Amino acid sequence: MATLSGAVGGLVLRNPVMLAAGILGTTGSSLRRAARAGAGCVVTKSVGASPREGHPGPVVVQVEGGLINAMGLPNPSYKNFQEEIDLARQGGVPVVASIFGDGPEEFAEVASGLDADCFELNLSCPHAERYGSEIGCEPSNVEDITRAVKKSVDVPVWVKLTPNVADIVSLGKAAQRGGANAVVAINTLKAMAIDVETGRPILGNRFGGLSGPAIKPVAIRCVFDLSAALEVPVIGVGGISSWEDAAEMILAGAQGVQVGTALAGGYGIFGEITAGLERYLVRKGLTLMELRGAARKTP
Amino acid sequence: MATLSGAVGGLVLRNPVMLAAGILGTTGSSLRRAARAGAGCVVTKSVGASPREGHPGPVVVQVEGGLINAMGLPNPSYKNFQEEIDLARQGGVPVVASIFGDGPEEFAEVASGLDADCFELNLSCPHAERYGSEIGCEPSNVEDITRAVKKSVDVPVWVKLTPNVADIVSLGKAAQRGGANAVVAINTLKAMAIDVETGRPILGNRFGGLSGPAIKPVAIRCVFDLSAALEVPVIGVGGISSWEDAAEMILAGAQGVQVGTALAGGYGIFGEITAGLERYLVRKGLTLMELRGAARKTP
Amino acid sequence: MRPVNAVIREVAEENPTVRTFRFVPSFDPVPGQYLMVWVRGTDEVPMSFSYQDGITVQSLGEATEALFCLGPGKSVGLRGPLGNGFDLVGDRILLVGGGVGAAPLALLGERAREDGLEVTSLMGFRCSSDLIFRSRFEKMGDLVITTDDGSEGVCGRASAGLERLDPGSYDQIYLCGPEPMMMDVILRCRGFESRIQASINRYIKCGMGICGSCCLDPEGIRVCVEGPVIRADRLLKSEFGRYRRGPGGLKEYYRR
Amino acid sequence: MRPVNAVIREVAEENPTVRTFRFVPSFDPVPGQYLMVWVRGTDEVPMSFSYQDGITVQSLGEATEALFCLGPGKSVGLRGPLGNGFDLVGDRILLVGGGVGAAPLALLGERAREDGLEVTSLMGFRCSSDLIFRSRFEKMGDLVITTDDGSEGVCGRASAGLERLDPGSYDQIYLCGPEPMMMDVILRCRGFESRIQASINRYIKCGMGICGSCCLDPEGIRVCVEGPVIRADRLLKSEFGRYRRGPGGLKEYYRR
Ligand SMILES: Cc1cc2nc3c(=O)[nH]c(=O)nc-3n(C[C@H](O)[C@H](O)[C@H](O)COP(=O)(O)OP(=O)(O)OC[C@H]3O[C@@H](n4cnc5c(N)ncnc54)[C@H](O)[C@@H]3O)c2cc1C
Ligand SMILES: Cc1cc2nc3c(=O)[nH]c(=O)nc-3n(C[C@H](O)[C@H](O)[C@H](O)COP(=O)(O)OP(=O)(O)OC[C@H]3O[C@@H](n4cnc5c(N)ncnc54)[C@H](O)[C@@H]3O)c2cc1C
Ligand SMILES: Cc1cc2nc3c(=O)[nH]c(=O)nc-3n(C[C@H](O)[C@H](O)[C@H](O)COP(=O)(O)O)c2cc1C
Ligand SMILES: Cc1cc2nc3c(=O)[nH]c(=O)nc-3n(C[C@H](O)[C@H](O)[C@H](O)COP(=O)(O)O)c2cc1C
Ligand code: FES
Ligand code: FES
Repeated sequence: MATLSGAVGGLVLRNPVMLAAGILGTTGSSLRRAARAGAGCVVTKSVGASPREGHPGPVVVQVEGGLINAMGLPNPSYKNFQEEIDLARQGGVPVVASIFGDGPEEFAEVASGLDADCFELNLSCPHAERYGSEIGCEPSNVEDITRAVKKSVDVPVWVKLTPNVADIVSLGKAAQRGGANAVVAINTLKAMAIDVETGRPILGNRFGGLSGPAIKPVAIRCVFDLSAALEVPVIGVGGISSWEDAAEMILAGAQGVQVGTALAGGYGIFGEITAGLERYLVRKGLTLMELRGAARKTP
Repeated sequence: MATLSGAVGGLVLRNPVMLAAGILGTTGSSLRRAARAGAGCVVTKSVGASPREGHPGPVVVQVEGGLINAMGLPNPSYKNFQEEIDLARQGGVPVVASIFGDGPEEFAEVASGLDADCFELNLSCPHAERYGSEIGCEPSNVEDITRAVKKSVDVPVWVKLTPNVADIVSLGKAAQRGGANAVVAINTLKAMAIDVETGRPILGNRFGGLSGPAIKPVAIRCVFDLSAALEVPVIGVGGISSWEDAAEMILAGAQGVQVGTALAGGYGIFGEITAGLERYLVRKGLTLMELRGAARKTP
Repeated sequence: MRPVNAVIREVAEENPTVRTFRFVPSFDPVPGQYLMVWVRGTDEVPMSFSYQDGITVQSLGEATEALFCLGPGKSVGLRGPLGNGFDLVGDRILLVGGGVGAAPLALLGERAREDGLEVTSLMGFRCSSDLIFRSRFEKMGDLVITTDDGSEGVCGRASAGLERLDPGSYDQIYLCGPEPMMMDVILRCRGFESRIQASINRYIKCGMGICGSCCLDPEGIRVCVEGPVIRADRLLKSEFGRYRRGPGGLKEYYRR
Repeated sequence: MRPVNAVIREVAEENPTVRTFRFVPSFDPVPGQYLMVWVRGTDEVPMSFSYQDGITVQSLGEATEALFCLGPGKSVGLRGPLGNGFDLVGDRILLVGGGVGAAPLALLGERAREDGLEVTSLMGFRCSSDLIFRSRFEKMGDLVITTDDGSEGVCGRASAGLERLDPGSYDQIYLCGPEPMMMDVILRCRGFESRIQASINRYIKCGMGICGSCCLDPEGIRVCVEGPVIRADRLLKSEFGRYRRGPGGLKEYYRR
């Protein structure tokens, strides 16, 4: 029996398949359910310094190969979120708090206000003013914010990067300099859909972020490049909806993977992916470690 | 009967639906065939200063919602290409020569060496060293190259932009400063696919560019942003495979659209899109001009 | 699937704050399923089918008010049918509705009659002028009406009307209405919760089971895809009746 | 579709430079269809089916040499079946092949026999040691062999063997081999070009009709999807026999 357990970005996980940020992550109970369904760890919805209701609807629109969302970071603020994390922890796997803010101070405030097993810094949401990729596309911001959060907590800190840049590797290096324990790539691609009957942008926020199978090839590329250039581990996310996708991401260099949009098919996805990965490793006679980044080693 | 004819980026076209660069554009005969099948104009394969055979295969790989290609700019060089343009012109629509080079001089050399109805500067191919997006992600390069080509030819010059940047609008503005008659957006997204059985990147060049329906929401977003910010027209390309897609792109602000990957379904696509657009305009009682950019005007 | 453009064919005023909108195209919903109704320029909100091609809406806030400004010929964007509808069980069923909650039950009752079931309805409203779908329910079988002010039928809440019936004698009971009313009915039917199906209301944003906005504590039931119809025995083990969450995830407790 | 991983089950040496590779899984090709064979680390090249599960390859350059280094148990990536295969027409058919061009014809002839057609084969090789698939063709019916050096059968090109037959008497003629040889045969059969189907060779890169590398002047026929089998009357109106294009699109003229 191949084992999927191991260290990922400073955590020890029973398997490297995680629930991605913002997916069924608003309540402790849905996070715990993901844990019980087999996730190696769970990442919460991104929480900030004050409550937000999010953008008006439609907040999602299905497109070929995926969907565009503009939730707008709805969250009850960190001040009302600890009980959700505590409940989520009953799932028996580490709970990663995804957090956002408008700069180093706010990020540090949110992180200090929460007790979680790890923090994931959302420097990449493409549809919330003053937050996410608006600040996260600048390496210096990424470095400063990472450093500020590292100083204020003593658990691992992951940095989630935006692919909406010419050079994601420079963002990864900035996170590394700031002391990140891992980088997470990718968040959604800036995107938009227009209703042909009325000429109206469909999302309430007009713009949103593209996720799902459509973006997997972009994510694979980012993970490949990042893992070649960084010393810290890379966690791959973007369009993973099968064990083959997870294997592809790990071959590209990911130490762990996150699943988002594919949860639309139900919580069973965690079991499917981990079972598939196990069978695959057994069939190939490989360890997870040997698989990781193998695509870089082929002649 | 709604008319689709009008000016697009300095050309007068019978309809705004064009064959995209690099798609069935190596020979005059396939270009002429696209023209005869109903394209409003045709863009050639990108040609450079010296012959290139392109990357080793696989040069394409199908992925969900599209495909990744790494052709590697195979072309016979401009010195052997005039006869193809001449043959293509028999199709009765303008022939746009897509060209590439490593800087202003080479671009100007190639442009001066060809007699075409318009030039499209490939500053955006994501998988050829020293060419395309490697230079095209810098606004100053875009401006200088545009200016150099404008000086050396007296037909319209379009600049094709890469979406693999944080801010495509700054590239569009650079093209505009350089004197571009239109910008074309988008070229493919940097992407990659790995073979799960062997751990090997599938493309001969490892990396490639993602095209097809998967990138349409990204293209729509780019065209929306560009057309809001620029005075020169924007030509939209990326994932268009139906009249609805073309209408969506025009609603986003495109003056014309180009069709690439959808040609895999055959040359009939031009007739389908133009017929669909005509029916749509009649049904809505709108002119093409009224449709253009309408998405920006909704409250 | 993108929102489908649906043209409003007809608007009927059911009572001063409730209107029915009939669309082209029509759908093929299981009663209890819902649509995400995109009132363009405003918001997208969930609405149960009250007809194959229609919804019945209470004007409450921004989106519903904007919808009320749309007349025949105007259009909305629709995603659906979404979610799990009611499951028709047995031969004799009871429908218990409150206010605009009558909407999905009217469609369910008509479907049940087509299938040959015996249908009894208990519908509660605030006052006689709030009544909706009276003739639809009357056509199905027995109808008991309650009003808070006694202006029609039994005086009191729908639960008061329950005393006139023998709820235990029905093969299945179907509920839709304000949460405290539904909770009240369920509590009065202890012992056969597993024969009660309720269409419940949670903040539905994505309608596809990923955003997490609609989840019920403590199991994490995704109301938008596993619901909105949920059996009362599961509801009794949940937050239902105690609190729900607002758009940002904050708990909002019901007053007892 | 991504390339499918195919394991080499068996390699047979047909002659010193030609080998047949049989794969798991098997496919369901129309004879004349081809595969894009990804020899990992080298290139992806088109190869016609010579069996349902096999290809027969002449070692020519980088990709084919790399393929020859792979034995049973090794794997390649396969895309296919691609393109338009041969169309079986009539009752009596003639197969005319040259060298490794015999490969798709062997599969075609066997299929024709299964369908009850009468099959005659004319196969040209450089010398007797180059012969491939002799017994496959013999089993189908009459076989005329030609060799350039006369070491076996008729001395001369395949077209020379044509004089031994009455090409006009066949319902359909199927061609595959070097382009000058195919052109020669077609020219000798003027008058019934429309009864000749030829599998032709162009630079195939994408195999899906978009890159433009395989297009035939002057119509712009996309050989990769509209071919590789094309009727001789269309070929006669094309560049076929005069030039083809190299990987960068440069014309390469045939010597006359
Ligand atoms: C499955 C389901 C079916 C429904 N069917 C009907 C129906 O048939 N007829 C009907 O009149 N109403 C129905 N509702 C309730 C309806 O969705 C809300 O009344 C409507 O969203 C109010 O929007 P607003 O902008 O007008 O009001 P707002 O001012 O935005 O909000 C008023 C109240 O409506 C509720 N609400 C707002 N947005 C949502 C949302 N996205 N999801 C859930 N609740 C929300 C909240 O409780 C809020 O406090 C249904 C709700 C659900 C979950
Ligand atoms: C539809 C089709 C079916 C074919 N079937 C067979 C077959 O059954 N058996 C067989 O041995 N050969 C077949 N070929 C030819 C085969 O594809 C080439 O021999 C092979 O690609 C040579 O590759 P290489 O790297 O070994 O040689 P290289 O050194 O790369 O090239 C040698 C020559 O092969 C040709 N060639 C190279 N690459 C390609 C390509 N991508 N497409 C077309 N021609 C190419 C060119 O003429 C080139 O000059 C077929 C070709 C086509 C188009
Ligand atoms: C509905 C939705 C909400 C999301 N919310 C967040 C969020 O709050 N924080 C964050 O960092 N990423 C968020 N994301 C991005 C995902 O975590 C993930 O990076 C992205 O969707 C790509 O993965 P996928 O293709 O598996 O969905 C969200 C994505 C979706 C679809
Ligand atoms: C096989 C292939 C070859 C291409 N070659 C070129 C090229 O030579 N020059 C160029 O500017 N763009 C090239 N492109 C990009 C297309 O012109 C277009 O920008 C892109 O594919 C997005 O459009 P689509 O989704 O309709 O294909 C190529 C795309 C493909 C798929
Ligand atoms: S509304 Fe998004 S998960 Fe239910
Ligand atoms: S090989 Fe690309 S079009 Fe035929």
